[in-house]
Amino acid sequence: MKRFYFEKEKPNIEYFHVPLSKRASVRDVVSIGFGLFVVSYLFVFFGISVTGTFIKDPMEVNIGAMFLSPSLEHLFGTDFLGRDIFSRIVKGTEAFFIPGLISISVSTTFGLLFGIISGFYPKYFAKIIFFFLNIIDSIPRIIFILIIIVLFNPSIYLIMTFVGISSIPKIASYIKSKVEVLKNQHSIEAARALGLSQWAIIFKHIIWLSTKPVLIIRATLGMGESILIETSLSYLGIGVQEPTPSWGNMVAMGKDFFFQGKIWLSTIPAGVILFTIMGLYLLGDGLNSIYNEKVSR
Amino acid sequence: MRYKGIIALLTIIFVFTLPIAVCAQSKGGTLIYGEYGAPIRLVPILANDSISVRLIELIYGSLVFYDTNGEVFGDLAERWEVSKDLKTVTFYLRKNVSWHPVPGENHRQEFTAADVIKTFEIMMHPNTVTSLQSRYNFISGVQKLDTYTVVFTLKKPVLNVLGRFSFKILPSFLLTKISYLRGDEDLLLYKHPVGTGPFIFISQEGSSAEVVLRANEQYHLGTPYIEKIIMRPFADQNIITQTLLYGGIDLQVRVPPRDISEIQGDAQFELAPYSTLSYSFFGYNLRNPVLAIREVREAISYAINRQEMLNSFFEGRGQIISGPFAPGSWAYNLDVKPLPFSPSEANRLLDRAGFTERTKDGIRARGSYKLEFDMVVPISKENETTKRVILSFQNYLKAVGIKINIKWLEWKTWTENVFMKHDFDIIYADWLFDDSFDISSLFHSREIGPGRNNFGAYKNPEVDALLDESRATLDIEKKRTIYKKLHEILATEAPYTYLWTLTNYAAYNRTLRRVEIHPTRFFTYIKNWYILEEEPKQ
Amino acid sequence: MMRFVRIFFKEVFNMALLIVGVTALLYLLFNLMPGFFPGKGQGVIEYLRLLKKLFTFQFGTSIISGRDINSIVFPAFRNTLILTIGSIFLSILISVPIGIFSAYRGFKTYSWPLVIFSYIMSSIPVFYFGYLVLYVISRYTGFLPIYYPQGVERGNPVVSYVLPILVLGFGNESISEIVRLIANELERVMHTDYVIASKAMGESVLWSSVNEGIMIPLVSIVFSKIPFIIGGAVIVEHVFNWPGMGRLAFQATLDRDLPVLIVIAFLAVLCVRVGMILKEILLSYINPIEK
Amino acid sequence: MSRLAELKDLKVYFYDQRDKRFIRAVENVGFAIEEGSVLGVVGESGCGKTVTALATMGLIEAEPGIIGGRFFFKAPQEDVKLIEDYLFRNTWMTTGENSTRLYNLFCGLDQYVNFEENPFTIIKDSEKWLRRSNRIMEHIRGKNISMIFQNPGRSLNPFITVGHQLERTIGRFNPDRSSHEIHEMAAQWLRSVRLYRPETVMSMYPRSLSVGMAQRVIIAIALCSNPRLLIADEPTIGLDTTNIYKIIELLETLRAEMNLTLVLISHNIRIVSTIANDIIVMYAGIVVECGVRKDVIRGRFGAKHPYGAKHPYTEALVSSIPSDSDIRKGKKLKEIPGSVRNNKREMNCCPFLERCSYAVGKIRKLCESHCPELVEVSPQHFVRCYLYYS
Repeated sequence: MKRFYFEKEKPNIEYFHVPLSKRASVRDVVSIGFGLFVVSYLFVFFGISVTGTFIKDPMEVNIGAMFLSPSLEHLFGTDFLGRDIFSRIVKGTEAFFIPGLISISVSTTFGLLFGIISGFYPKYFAKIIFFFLNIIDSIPRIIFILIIIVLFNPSIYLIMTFVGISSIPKIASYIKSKVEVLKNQHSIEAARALGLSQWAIIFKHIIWLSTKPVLIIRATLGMGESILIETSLSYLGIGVQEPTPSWGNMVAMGKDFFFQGKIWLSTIPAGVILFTIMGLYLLGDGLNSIYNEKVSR
Repeated sequence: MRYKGIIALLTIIFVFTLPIAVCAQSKGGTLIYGEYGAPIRLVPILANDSISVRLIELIYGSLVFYDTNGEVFGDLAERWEVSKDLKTVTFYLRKNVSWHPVPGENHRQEFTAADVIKTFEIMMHPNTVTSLQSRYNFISGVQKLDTYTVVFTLKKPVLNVLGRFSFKILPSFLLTKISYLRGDEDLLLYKHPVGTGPFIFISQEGSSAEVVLRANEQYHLGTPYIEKIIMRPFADQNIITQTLLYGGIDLQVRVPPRDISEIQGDAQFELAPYSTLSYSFFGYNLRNPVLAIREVREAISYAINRQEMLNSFFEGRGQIISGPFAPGSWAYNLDVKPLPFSPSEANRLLDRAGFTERTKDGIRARGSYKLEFDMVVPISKENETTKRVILSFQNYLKAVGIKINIKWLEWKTWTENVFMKHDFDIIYADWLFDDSFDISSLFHSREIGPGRNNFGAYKNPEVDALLDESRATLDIEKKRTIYKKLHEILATEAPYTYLWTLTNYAAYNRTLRRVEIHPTRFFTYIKNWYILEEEPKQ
Repeated sequence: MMRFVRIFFKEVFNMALLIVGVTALLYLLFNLMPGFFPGKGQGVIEYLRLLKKLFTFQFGTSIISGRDINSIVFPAFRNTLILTIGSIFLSILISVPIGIFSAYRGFKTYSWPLVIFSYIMSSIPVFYFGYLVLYVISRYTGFLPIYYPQGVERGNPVVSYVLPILVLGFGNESISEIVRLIANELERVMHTDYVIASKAMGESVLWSSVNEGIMIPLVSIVFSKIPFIIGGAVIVEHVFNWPGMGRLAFQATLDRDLPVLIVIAFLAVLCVRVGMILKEILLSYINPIEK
Repeated sequence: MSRLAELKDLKVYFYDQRDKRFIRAVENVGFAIEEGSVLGVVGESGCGKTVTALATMGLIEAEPGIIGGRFFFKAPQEDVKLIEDYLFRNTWMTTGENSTRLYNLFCGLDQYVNFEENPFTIIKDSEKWLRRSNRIMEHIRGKNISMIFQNPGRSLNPFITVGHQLERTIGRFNPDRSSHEIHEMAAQWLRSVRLYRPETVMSMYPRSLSVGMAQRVIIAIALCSNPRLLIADEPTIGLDTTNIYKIIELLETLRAEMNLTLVLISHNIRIVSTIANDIIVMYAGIVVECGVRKDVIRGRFGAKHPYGAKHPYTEALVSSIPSDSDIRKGKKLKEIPGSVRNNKREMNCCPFLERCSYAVGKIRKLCESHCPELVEVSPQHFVRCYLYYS
């Protein structure tokens, strides 16, 4: 005897509003908020340093007041020549802000350009483009920059353009692989079937489809990378030179007094760098997760 | 375990009472010493960087050598005679001296006069790439009397000529088919230096060239106590000091000024000051019309506070100088006082020179000439003190109304700009002297031109005359008065702003005993250093 | 089998072409360099002679120090290789578990701090991290883990080998990149049909999604990081006094020692190309779809 | 025959991120399966039949997923010991003659959802319950219940060969066998699903398999752990007609051989009716009709209702697929006007209202007022429509 059981009483369920422990969105909100906070204080610092208000003169040396610990008068204390570290940090943003943007734009635009061309026409262009890119790629980056510095004795702007150039191969190969995958996707074939011209397809679909994540990640990563590269160059003595302050050469300046216990000299700029790059990473992460939505469960 | 807390006073007493060697000198032990940077080339004629010179001192021998207070000792030469007319010098060489073993052969070659002659010929050959030729151009030639005597004939008589014969001797049997050295020949000597010195070269393996030497048991002046020496190159000066403090190395050749107080505070290490005959200065390019005015240069010297810089950057370990000579040497004129720090005097001088108008950002000007100079400085990884000096210099002069733009150039570009193209206004550098204090190459008018040392194009006939006279005279007193006169003139003329002479400090582990450091060649007395194994650890 | 041989020769030809390109670029740049140095201003003939020497593998002697190059460069190459491979391996060991954990847990309570840790590690300047580690270790253990050459009996060589690898492994930015890439990729793969199907068959999700989710992104990113790691090694080599190729190249450029620099570039190209070939082989092995 | 599994009153809701409200996927679905019998689940696509299958297997990961219902399953003794600590006390129910126990695999759900308040709230994060049920299901999935998915081509791991995947599954369930034996068993299984060149098939990659062969391989993989219950979700989709019947016939023979109970889910009622004992018709997440195959298809002429009780939707379904007799008579195909209603809007009217041809006049007011109940029109035959309210 088979019997089917059914629930007799049934709540009259009209309409549901149910609190839900939001998972993914909390993480995105936090990271984008933190990232935007970081970007905002970068702009504030950049504004202050360009207009030159609010802060003491970062270049002003007074030998009497060397190695002061942080006090009200010198927010972050003074460095090995008695200059105020806080104002130097504010002025230091100028050293990597625009160069950072330059390096990002150079690496992204050319990376995109080469990536798409070699992705779409692998036979003709890919070999030639990637031949030159491999040349740039195989010389260690710091040696490549050192040679440039020796040749032209350049300003930080030119150095950062070459940093951008040296990271083109990475983006180009990434875009190339993406384009190859996207190329034979149904949507692109359908577009081609509709008679859209090749360039229209490239610009509208490919760039938009493959670019959103790359642009976002590239922008935030690139900015962080340019700060770190500048720090390494300053450690080797070939980065931004002394009178003009930059975060990199302040950390490098602190290294000589590191083992004598005065670690805060290089810890404060390194901390600021850490804070900024963390913000940029999280910003990139959050935006990235919003743009290409999560896989619907 | 290293205890930091021991009072500095105790160590100071310890340093000055040179410990009498209580326990017997024990043979053996390894000395590891650290250098900042790597030796370029272990061949005496071609190498002139200080790291290579120190290693060459260990490997090669020379005819004679002079010690700290100018007295001459015989190394490869047993006896020597200087002819009455000071024209010829004969050396009687030691008999039983043998070269180091050449890799592959086990018997050791004999040291003969042929080696001395071959070395001299190569050194003086026109297309040998070396900077030593200018120091030995007073010798006209050399002959071999027999296998163990050598005669040098001089062009003109020279005061205390013996001190000059301290150049190193190369093995002739390895240079048979070579008549001059350019540096790119494929020579066994480059790969495995062979000399007659107290230590034999074993290996220079590795990219950063750790050099390993072992004691030469058949060394003619007595076998050294230390059994093995290892030179470890470093790429970061802070790391050298830390490695010394933690026992990684036993000797640090030159301690950066900022670490001296830390080493002094530690009982396990000793600081040995050795003042190399060198001094630091700001050099001016007199081709620039503004800098050609004497008052401007003098004003600059008044405007900077040298004592404050010395105290705060080098912890006062040095001496302010007033002329182009090292204070320790006999040529230094003590009654010429260094210019005091008085910005008001500097301003007065500048006003007298006519630079009264002020541009809007505070720079003094007179008509079209502005007191704005380019300072050219070489980039290097370890230039913390240079940065501090330059930036405070820039700051001092800004107070007086002189603007300094600092241009940073990579090392080779800097040398080319300064010595070849003369495209600079002010430079910050220092000169290193050997015993002869011959400053003619710095200030003599014939030394102006690309590649010469008188980069500032300083021309003063009176100084030229005095310099030529000083080279010609023979007796020491006459030379001393001439140098004193030179000192006065150059102090007032001020082609340079003379800063100071720094006392270099070497730091070594307490287990190293009877350490005596030669001011310029460092390891001359290496053979009587010894390592005390049973030093009880505090 | 024939296919592999053909691929091999194509790769060797590519590498040769690349080496000519790199050496030509370096040679050109060197001649433009200011400052007087022995190898300056020579014409094309000298360059061809240099190439012949390069391809016949006798590297001749360095202009500056006269010592033959392979006694300088090969020990340095060995040291840099140890450092590079060690640090790549370490950064994989750290970032892959974090990536898997965060994808699997879906950025919930546990995985969030780990991801933050990986971001922090990638945003600290390398040499500052090295100095900090040295300062802390030497202050609290009374022992400085600096590279000790073989001949020296001082100090404990093992630790002084491990620490630079640790610093470079943590320091370079590849950690945050790998974590991010694996997290996204794994997230996508875990919801594909075949993974849910295999989950229904009782197979663990991780086991079935390991091929596409973890191996492909890992292999593709790691082998493209080799040039950056060789570059990053320059800093760690300076801080830990590690006689590596990066430091040698830096010094050679300053001393204008062209032959040494060209041999180093030659080895760097070798590493990069071998890395790429390995990548191709591994990818074709993991991902049969391309075949 | 004893009862194998029973699903009672399953509620599955999904949370829509965009407009921040819940979508009802499945509401109060229940069925019972006898050992060895075949249950057919029929319904248009998007009516929740796949969700029900996934729910029983615990494969739903979306928020909040399963929020109601109990799923009793006769797990073998050795598995029960494994999942003992996760099961709550009074979670089993005894049925039938030899009072075998069926364990509720959705146990502990009431701790997470309380139905009293209206609208009911989820007390704790359902993630924890999901993880616990996952641990329970891990022992059940594959070993006792296994599932075949719709698209055979994409259900096989494209990165490893078919043979490797099969051997991996076999190896997991009988770890003590040597690899050679496993290989042998795999070949034997492939032969049992009528793939007569097992060696070549095993070396091929899923991409190079045809749809029919892929489906057979999936069946082999699903059955190689000889489960007690096989859920086949649209096994015949994408196949051409000859293949469809071959697959159905294969499933039938395998069921007979291995005394397997089968849940066949499909949108084509004709296919289901060929082998199913009982049939359930679902529409918009609700069971509109269930009963024995004969009743549902032809509707027995019961006492009360002259022309046989059948839900309008089932009637439409049956008439829209021509049986061979209709073809002979040349009857015109009838199609159902409109499309499945969107679940998002109110749910208190009969879901089939717009498309129902009988909802005219007086009855329409009833239909619009609220959703009808399941009424037992004849023994073992329930219909959810006001036509048959007495």
